[in-house]
Formats: sequence, C-alpha cells, structure tokens
Amino acid sequence: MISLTINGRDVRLENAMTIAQLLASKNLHAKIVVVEHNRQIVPRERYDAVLLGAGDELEIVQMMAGG
Amino acid sequence: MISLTINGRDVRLENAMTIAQLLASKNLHAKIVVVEHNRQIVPRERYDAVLLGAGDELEIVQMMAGG
Amino acid sequence: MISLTINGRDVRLENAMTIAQLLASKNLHAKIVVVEHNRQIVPRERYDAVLLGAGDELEIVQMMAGG
Amino acid sequence: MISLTINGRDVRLENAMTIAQLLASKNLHAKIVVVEHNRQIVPRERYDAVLLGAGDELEIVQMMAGG
Amino acid sequence: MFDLECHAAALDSAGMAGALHIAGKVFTSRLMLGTGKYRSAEEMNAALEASGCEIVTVALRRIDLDAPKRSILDEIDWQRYHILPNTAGARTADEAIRTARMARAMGLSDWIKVEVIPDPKYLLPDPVGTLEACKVLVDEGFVVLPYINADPVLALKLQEIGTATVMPLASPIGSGQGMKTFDAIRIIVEQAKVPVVVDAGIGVPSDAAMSMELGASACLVNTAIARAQDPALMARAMRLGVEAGRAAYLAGRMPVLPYASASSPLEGVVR
Amino acid sequence: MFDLECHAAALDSAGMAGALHIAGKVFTSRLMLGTGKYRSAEEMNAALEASGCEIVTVALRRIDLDAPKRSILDEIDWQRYHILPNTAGARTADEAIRTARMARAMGLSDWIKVEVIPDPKYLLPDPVGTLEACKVLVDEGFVVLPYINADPVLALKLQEIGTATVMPLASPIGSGQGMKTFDAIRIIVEQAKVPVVVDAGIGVPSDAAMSMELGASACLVNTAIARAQDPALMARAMRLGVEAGRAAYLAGRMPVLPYASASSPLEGVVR
Amino acid sequence: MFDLECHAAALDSAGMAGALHIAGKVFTSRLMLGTGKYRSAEEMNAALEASGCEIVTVALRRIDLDAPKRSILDEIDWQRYHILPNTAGARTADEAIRTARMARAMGLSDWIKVEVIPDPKYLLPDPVGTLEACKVLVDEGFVVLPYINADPVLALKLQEIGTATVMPLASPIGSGQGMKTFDAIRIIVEQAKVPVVVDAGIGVPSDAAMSMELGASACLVNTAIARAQDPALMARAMRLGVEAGRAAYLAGRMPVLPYASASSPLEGVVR
Amino acid sequence: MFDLECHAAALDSAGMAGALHIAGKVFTSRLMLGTGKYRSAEEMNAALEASGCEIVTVALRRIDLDAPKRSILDEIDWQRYHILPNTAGARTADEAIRTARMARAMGLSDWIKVEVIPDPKYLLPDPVGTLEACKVLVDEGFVVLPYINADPVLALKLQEIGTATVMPLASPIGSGQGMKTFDAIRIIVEQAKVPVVVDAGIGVPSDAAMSMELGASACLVNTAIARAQDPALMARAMRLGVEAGRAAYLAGRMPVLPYASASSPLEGVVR
Repeated sequence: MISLTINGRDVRLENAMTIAQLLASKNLHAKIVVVEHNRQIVPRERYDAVLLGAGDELEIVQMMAGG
Repeated sequence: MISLTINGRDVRLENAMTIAQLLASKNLHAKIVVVEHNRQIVPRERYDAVLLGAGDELEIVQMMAGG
Repeated sequence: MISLTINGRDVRLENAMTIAQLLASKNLHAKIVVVEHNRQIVPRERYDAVLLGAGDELEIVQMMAGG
Repeated sequence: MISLTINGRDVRLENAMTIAQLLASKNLHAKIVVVEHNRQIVPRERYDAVLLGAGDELEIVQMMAGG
Repeated sequence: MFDLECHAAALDSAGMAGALHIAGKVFTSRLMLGTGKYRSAEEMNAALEASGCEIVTVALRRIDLDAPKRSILDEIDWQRYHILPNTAGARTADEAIRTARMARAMGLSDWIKVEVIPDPKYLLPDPVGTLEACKVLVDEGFVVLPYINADPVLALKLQEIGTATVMPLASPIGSGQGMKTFDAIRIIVEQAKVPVVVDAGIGVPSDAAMSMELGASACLVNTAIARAQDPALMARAMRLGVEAGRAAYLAGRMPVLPYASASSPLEGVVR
Repeated sequence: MFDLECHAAALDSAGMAGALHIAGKVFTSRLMLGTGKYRSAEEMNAALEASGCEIVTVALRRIDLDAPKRSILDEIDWQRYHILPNTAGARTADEAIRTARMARAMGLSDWIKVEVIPDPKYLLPDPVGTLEACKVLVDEGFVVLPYINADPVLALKLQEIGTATVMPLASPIGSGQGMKTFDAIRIIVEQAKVPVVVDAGIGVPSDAAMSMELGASACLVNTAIARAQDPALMARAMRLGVEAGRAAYLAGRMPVLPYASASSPLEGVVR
Repeated sequence: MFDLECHAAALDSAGMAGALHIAGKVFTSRLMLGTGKYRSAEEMNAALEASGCEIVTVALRRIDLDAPKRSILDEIDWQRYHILPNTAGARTADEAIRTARMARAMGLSDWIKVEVIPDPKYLLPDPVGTLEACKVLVDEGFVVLPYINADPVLALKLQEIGTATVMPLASPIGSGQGMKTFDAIRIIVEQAKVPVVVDAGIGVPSDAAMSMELGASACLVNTAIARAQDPALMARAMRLGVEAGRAAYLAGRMPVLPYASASSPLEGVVR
Repeated sequence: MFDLECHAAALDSAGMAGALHIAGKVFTSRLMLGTGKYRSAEEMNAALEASGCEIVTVALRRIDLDAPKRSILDEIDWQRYHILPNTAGARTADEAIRTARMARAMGLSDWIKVEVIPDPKYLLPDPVGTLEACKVLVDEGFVVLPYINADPVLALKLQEIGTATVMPLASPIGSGQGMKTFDAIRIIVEQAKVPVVVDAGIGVPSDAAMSMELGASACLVNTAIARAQDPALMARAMRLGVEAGRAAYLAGRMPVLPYASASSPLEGVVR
C-alpha cells in the first residue's frame, strides 16, 4: 500500500506502479496530459521509467476550455 | 337631492348649497383651495354667491408636495 | 427687353421666350431640372407653353450632392 | 585651486573651504538647504566640520514650489 | 471656514458675482427644490433649510373630499419660500393651461413651471405642446418657466416668445442618471438670453456642479434629496455642489490638455 | 449661510463625520494643494487660504548657485501648512529614495509623496519602481504616500507594505481631463483600508466632488487651481466641491434608476 | 472570409434576419449614404460602391445659369441607387414644404428627408417646424423621413402622423462626435413602430455599430466617409460596422456585469 | 458584397494592410477567441468557425481522476487553430511560471498568455507579479503574451524585456462593460512596438471596433460570444466589428469637430 498525493488529494495505490501504469489504469492517453512528479515535469518518454513512491506528489493536468 | 360631479366623482347633495357652504361642510378653508365651476374658475369672493346646481361640474384643488 | 427674376437674381431677356427656350439657351436638359414659375411648379410638358413675362419669378433647380 | 562638482556642474574653488563656508559665500542659510556630500547627506551640525576636497560631488538642494 | 459673505463681496467688487434674476426678482440661491417624495414634512423642512433654497416647486391636485390631505401650504413656510407651482400631470397644452390658471387663482404667485408630459414611462416633455401652452400663458401674463428636453432649438423658440427661463432636463425625472445631456445643455447655455435652470435627473452634487460649470444659472433638485438616506445632509451637499460649480464657472477653468503637464519644475532635478 | 461647524457637529453626533486621519495626524480639510505653476506667490497664498487646505506639496530641487531662487519655504507659512515633499523628477526607485532622504533631512517632515515617473509625455508612474521605493522608505520610517496609476492590485500591495495612503490618478497630471479612471477608483476605494487620495487630472470641482462621492478620502489639486483665471476663487470652488462630494457620500445617494419616477403625485390630477 | 449570403440565409432560416422595410420598399443594406463633401465624383462613387448602400441622399439647389455645375444625377447611377432628396437649407416648415414639392417634381421619387434647420452653427433641427412640415407632406402623399433631434416624444408624434421613419441625430451634423444621444436613441427605438435611422454625427464604425446594437434599423453617414483620408475604405468600414451591430443585436448581447466573471474554470487549479 | 480579398489586395498595394505578426507567425485574423463558458462544444465550434479566428486560448487544469472530463483538445481542431494556453488560476508569479512550463510540456506550443491574478472579485492582474513571471518566461524561451491592466508604463516595461505582445484589459474579465480604459489604451498603442491585443471586458462589436480604431492590433473575446444568446452569430458580429475598426483605422478617420458642418451645399438654396 503506497500513500501519495495526486492532484492535491491523498490517494492509496495497491501496488507500486509507474506513471504509465497509473495513466493506463485511469484510461488517460499520455498525449493529452502533462505530469509533474515532485514538482518536476516528467517527459512523456520517461512515463515508463518513473516508479511512484510513498509520499510522492503528482500533478496530472490537461488542457481545458478557458479564456 | 342634487346630483353633480366633484373632482371627477358623482356626488349627491341633500340640499342646494353654495360653494362656501360646501367647503364649510368639508372643513376646507377657502384660502387654500381653488374652485372651478363648470370649467370657470370662481373668485373666492363669489363662493357665497354661486349656488350649485344639478349636473354641475366642480373641481376643488389645493397645492400638494410635488417636483 | 423683359426684366424678371431667375433664381433670386435680376435678369433681362432680349426677347420674349418660353421656359423651354430659356432652358435650351442655357444648354439645360429639361429632365434634370425643376422649374417653379411665380411659385407654381411647372410640369415639364408645359415648358413649351409657358411664356416668360416681365416681373416673373423663376426658380430653376437641380439635384446636387448633399447629405 | 580645488575642482569639484556642485549640483552637477564643474566648479573651482580658490581655497579649501568647509560646507558652512561655501554656503556663507553664496548667502545661503543652512536651515533651508540640504547638502549631500559624495552621496552622503550631511547633518547641518557638521557643515562646519566637512572640508571640501578635489573631486568631491556636492548636492545642495532646497524646497521649491511643486505639485 | 469659508465665508460666503466675504466671497460674495469679493465677487461683487470684481463685478462678476451677480445674483440670479428671474422676471425681475432677485435670488441669492441658485438651487431650487421640489417638495415631492419626502418621507415626512419634517425631513422636507430640514432639507429646505439646509439647501438654502429660495424657490420651491409644488403641484396642484384635487382634494379628496372624503379624506382630505394636508396642503403643502400647511407644511412649508410660504412666506419664506417663493412658491413655483407646476403643471405636473398635464398631458396636453390645454391641461397645462387649465392647471396654470387654477394655480394662479390660489393667489400666491403668477409663476408657473410648465410641464406637458404625455409619456408615463420616461416622463419626457412634449416640445410642441409645451411651446403651445407657453405661448398662451405668456400672453395671459404668467411668468413662465418651461420644463423641456435639452433641445437647443426649442429653448431658443421659448425664449423668443417670452418665457422667463428654460429648464432643460439632465436625464429622466427622478432617475438620478446625471448629466446625460451635457453637450446639448452646453449649447443651450451658449445661446440663452434667459436663465437656464437644469432640472430633472440630477443625482449627486457633482451633477449639479457640472451644470453650473457649464454656465447654467441654477439647478432644480427633488428626488436626489428627498430619496437620499439623509435628505438634509444631501440638501447641504447639493447646495455646496451648486456653489462650487458656480464659483468654478466664474473663476475660469484651466484648458483641458491632451497630454500631461508637470506640476513640479522640470529643471534642477538631482540625478 | 451654511454653517460648517454646525454641520460637522451634526455629523459627529451621528458618528459619521470624522476627520481625515493620516499616520496619526488629524485633518479637517480633505483638499490638499500642490504649490507649482502659480503666476505669483501672492496668487498661491490667496489660493491656499481660500482652499482651506492643511497639507501642501512641494518639490526638492538643486539651488542654482549663480542665481538662487527663493525657496517655497520663504513664500508659504510652513508653520501653518503641513508640508508634503514629493519626489517629482525621479525616474527610478533609487532616485526617488535619494530624493526622499534629502527631503527628510530638511527637518520639516518625514512624510513623502513618492513619485517614480519614467515617462515625460504622460507623466504616468511606474508601478514596479513605486512599489520598490515605497518598501525601502516604509522600512526607513517614512510616512509614505505613493502616487499611482489607478490600479487596484497595486493599491492593495502598497497598503499591505504599509503606505499611509494611496494616491491614484484621475487622469494625466496637469491635463484637467477629470475622472477618466472612475471605475478603477471605485474598486480601489472598495478595497482600501488606508485613505484614498485622488491626485492628478482634476480639472473642475465636479471632478473633485465625484471622487468624494465615490468614497475617496481626499483630493489633491494643483494645476486646476494654479492655472485658473482666478486661482483663489477656483480654490474656493474646489473646497466646496470636495465638501459637497463628502457630504453626499455621507448622506447616501439615491439609487440610479433606468426609467423615470414622477416627483409630483400621480393621483388627483385634474382632467 | 465571412459569407454574407450564407449569413443572411442562416438568419432567414431562423426567422430573425429580415430586410429593412421602408414604405413598402425592401432594402438589404442598412447603411444609407449622403453624397455631399466628396473631393471628387470618383471618390464618391468608389465609396458608394464599397458601402453596399442602396439609398443615397441628395440636395436640391438653384442652378447657376452663368456657370452651371453638373447635377449629382450626372455623377451617380440613379438607376442603381434609390434617391432620397432632402430639404437641406430650409429654415422653416414652409421652405421645407416648397423644397419637397420641387424635389418630387423631379420625377425620381416621392420620398423626402425633411430637414427644418434654423440654426447655422449646430445645424440642429426645429421640432415644431419639422412636425408641421411633415403633417403637410404626409397629407400630400410623400414618403416622409424626418431628421430630428433625439427627442422620444417628437419621434412618437411623427410616427403617429404617418412618417415612414424617424431619423434622430447622434450628434451635430458633420461633427463626427459619435453617439452623444445614446440614451435618448435607446428610448426612441424602444417606442418606435417605424424604422429608426440614426443620422448625423457618426464618425467611426463603432458609432454605427453602437446604433445598431441599440436596435436602430439603419444608419445614414456622409461626412465621416467623404472626409476620411480613404473614403472608399471608410465606406467599407462603415458597412462592416453596421453589419456587426445588426448581427450583435440579433445575436442577443451578454448582460453587463458590475464585477468580473472568470473565463477559465475555477476548480482544478494547480497549486 | 464586400470582397475581403480585393480589399486586402487594395490595401497591400497601398502598403497599408499587412497581416498581424506575432513572434514570427503571420495571422490574417485579428480576432482571438477564448474557449471558456460555452454551453456546448457544438456552440463553441460554431462560434470559432464564424469568428474566423486563428488563435484560441485554453487553460490548464488538473484532471479529476474519478470523473475525467474531456480535454478541450478533444473538442477543437487543434491542427487548425493556434493554441494559446493561459496561466489562469495563478495568483503569483511562481504559480504562473509553473503553469506555463506544464503548458509547454504539452508539446503544442511555446506560447503562453501570462495571467497573474490575486483578486477573485474583479480578476485584475498583478503588475509586479506579471512582470516578474514574464522576465523568467522570456528567458526560458517562451513566446510571452501578458494580460495586464491598461497601464502604459507597465506595457513599456514588458515590451522592453521581450514580451511578444501586451494584452491590456478594456474592463474587468467577463463583465462586458466595454472600453472603460479607452484613454489608457490609446497611450499604450501610441508607445507600443509590439502588437497590442485588447483583452477582457469587450461586450459588443462596437467595443471591438473602438479598440481597433484606436490602433490596437487585435482583440481577444470570450464571454461576450460564449454568453450571447446566439454565440455563432455574435462571433460573426465580433469578426465584422474587428474588421470594421481595422479598416477605419487604415482609412484615417475625419477629425472630431466641436460644431456642426453642413453636408449639403450652403449656396443656391431656394428662398
């Protein structure tokens, strides 16, 4: 059980997983999101490489309608 | 019984009366009103002289607050 | 010699002439003018018929640029 | 002969003098001026003590009408 | 504090001040007040007092014989204030003329503020009916003060037939929208030979001041005072606004510049 | 005539009036005057007198040693007026800070009106340089009154760092264009915890009245008075305008209505 | 580019568009042009073309018999444009009536733009004379389009006697001051049963757009185009401005809010 | 109808037209659209289409992992429109910088509309924080388009540090109050060496036209279109308004006159 913060909310993951795995589990396409991991933007090609750990802070954002 | 119109309303008077008598019966001071009798303004000194008749049209007006 | 007023100015004509003759002498086409003779508008078909007399007042107007 | 800058202009003084002496020579009352000597404001009680030297920068200012 | 008497004296000695003259009467106040819409007679009288006004407007209405209301004449000191009856309620020239004649028969005044207003929503006056009523009333010897839209041509026509003033509106009666007709009133003032009294729509003292700065001779205010939270204090405010604008007009304003112009000297800056 | 002392008393008893408080000092006048651009010292002093002002602004300038001009301090009674030196001429924060320090060394006051103005054409202040200078000067114990464009966010930042007032402009300095920044000043007033002094661009008393009606605490006027044809009379006019606007603010204005609303009763019309 | 035909089609299918109807004639353009003050006939024709206008105004003038000028009818294609003669120059109702009759006798049109203008400085129309002239001309069968000050009561009177439109002014003729009468025109439109054509004072396309946004049916422009540096381009600009304003009127504008309202979502912000 | 291609050609031959250049990119449309607040994606796309815009703004927001919403990129054709992400939601320079970096990481664009807005009620931008964020982002190679209050000095500072445009507001975001900052924007345009894009507060096409008549390079509109009753039609209206204003700017407007100037000849009147 891993506790971390995603988009400002506490989240528990059953298993350790990479960013890519997290996105896949949520049906999110890598191409339309940007991910910040502990305040560092993660290049898309590294989504497979970054394993999420306890206490991590993650931001997953997308473009929304706005003015 | 005399039917006449005062200030746009039908009014019945028991007895024939002068303008002065009408005003007195309503506790109105001659000094603060103006009376029009059948479209003619009646000078105050003639209030005693004008007897109201059936079908007469009377307007009794005073100054009111206004802008 | 006939003295008359055309467009507010005193004018002398050598000979008696009709409105049509006057217009022709000035190279004015009947179609683009309106003529008022002694304050009466003259229909175009009567330009031939109206003979100008001494003391007449004539207005000859046209459309001009305006706002 | 001492060359220095007063109020942005090059000035030559015949003799070495203090700020107090300079002001006196120009008929300026200490009370209505402020003096900056080499970018340091000089307290009035020290006008007697500060000797002007070659290359010094002096600002002598007063209050003027303004908005 | 600012001594108005000294002020007036100073102005007089400069030949500039001058009081307000209407039909041979002389007034030192340039603020007229309407008497409508006050919450109480006490509030009204406090406002009249605080305003310094000398002319007040009143309306003429039928007495309800079953439940007579007190006349405005029972509530204000009509020895102190010059009464200006209006023809409010009249929709046509004929109705205005009839009302004017009744008002004069009251015996207080032969002045009449002519209002001919066919429209109940914006209460805008009828130029044609107003001119017609004024012609008749001037001929009958009334001192006529017509309430008009801010129409410079109409204002000229009225002064030509002999009205004592013209009273153009700033914006719709009782709206408090202020000087919407600024440009037209400027033209009316420029052409006027009779006093121009800005009437209707004034909401705050800056509106009144603006009228006077333009060269208007006086302002008439009602709703903005009667419906303020503190009518007496607003009456004072209006008085000050009118006096401010009048003084500014006499003092001659600076020109408006497209750019800035420094207030402090440009030379001698320490750098 | 209108008795201002009674007026103030009445207001005080209502707990409404209150004087202007800046950095612990109390002022009864809400009109400040600049001293620049007068045609003569006599005209200036007459205007100061007529304005009723208690605070006057002055600039700091180099003395021309070859031809010294009289200091403003020789021309006004600086025992009577509270002197507010400005940093006019400063184009950067550093220049403003330097000027402020020299001004304080004069020994009259630790108040400073901060002006950081890089642009000579419109004389508009630099928001970033002004904030920077104010931070330093507040830390050095000055009472800081910053001159700013009518930017509500900047005004908030300044009051947060401890300036004694904010002084937003109505329109470019010396232009007389009036209340071009009306809407922004309304927001500044709404958010302000320090006095808002409308400065620059006021051309006529209606502009000053409008500022005060919005809830500004005071106005600063220079060119409009100095360049009027009759400065003393215009000074009086401005005083009246400020008082009018303040009184109106306290009195609570009527709401603005989209339509008209009759001043005379609707019922009882003779027809 | 924006396809106006598609646009019109879309509007029609929504039942909203509708053309401009005046006295039984149908116009697709809502911009009318005056023909005065152009530097040359070429510039005028280029401007008429670029404007897309269908109605043009002309004046009636005496021919100088010694040096006849070309008639405007020699310069424009009067088969293409609907000619609207005006009574410009008339100072009284009688002069306007006389001019109207002569204009009709030209045989081109029984339309007449009635102008009764006594004042040469501001060229403001006479409400009483205009109404009088219109009464006579309507009775004589003219299609009458009166030029008026923005007086809602007068506008109502004119439509009641049968004028085909009302043509209130935005500001003085040829001044380019724009929509000074904004509020009054709003009221006129609200009350109108005939097309409201805003005439006089329009200086730039935003003025024309503003008129149409208010709900005016059309605009008449002369000086702003004739005296632009590039009249044909300004004519196009005015055309676009009129179309923009009309489309906005049909599209239903957002309400004006006293505060701000974010365009981007408030939730989900990264912090 | 008006042929824009011909128009552009004519302008080009005169060397006047020119497209809008921002950071090396060339745009033929001078209207940018925000994508917020539409009732549906269909209405938004219809409006984008009708507006002719080439640049659209979008925001960056956290995905709600429990209930993901569709990205705007699923709804608009981002091959067709140039995407301009904004930093809306950022209250400080740091937050804006962070948002900008994330936006660039999306891989669509290195353009960023910088918004630093501490205040939720009027949504006015922070001049100091905006300048600070822009400095960092310009250094990091972004194409920076800062949203600012209409402060001419700030606008100059921003162009000096290398922003690609300045985007002054007309009035508070989403308020539809129109060109409240008219005078300040005129000064900004006069001093600008980069395109001036008027952003926020535009309510109707006349506001957009007015911006362009002043010489602004473009307008950005969101709420006025999204919240119109018919967004697509209002988008067309805004397009026409922008084109009208731009054409008028190029055509050179007539001078504004204080008086009237007759459109019809003065001589030759029949009397």
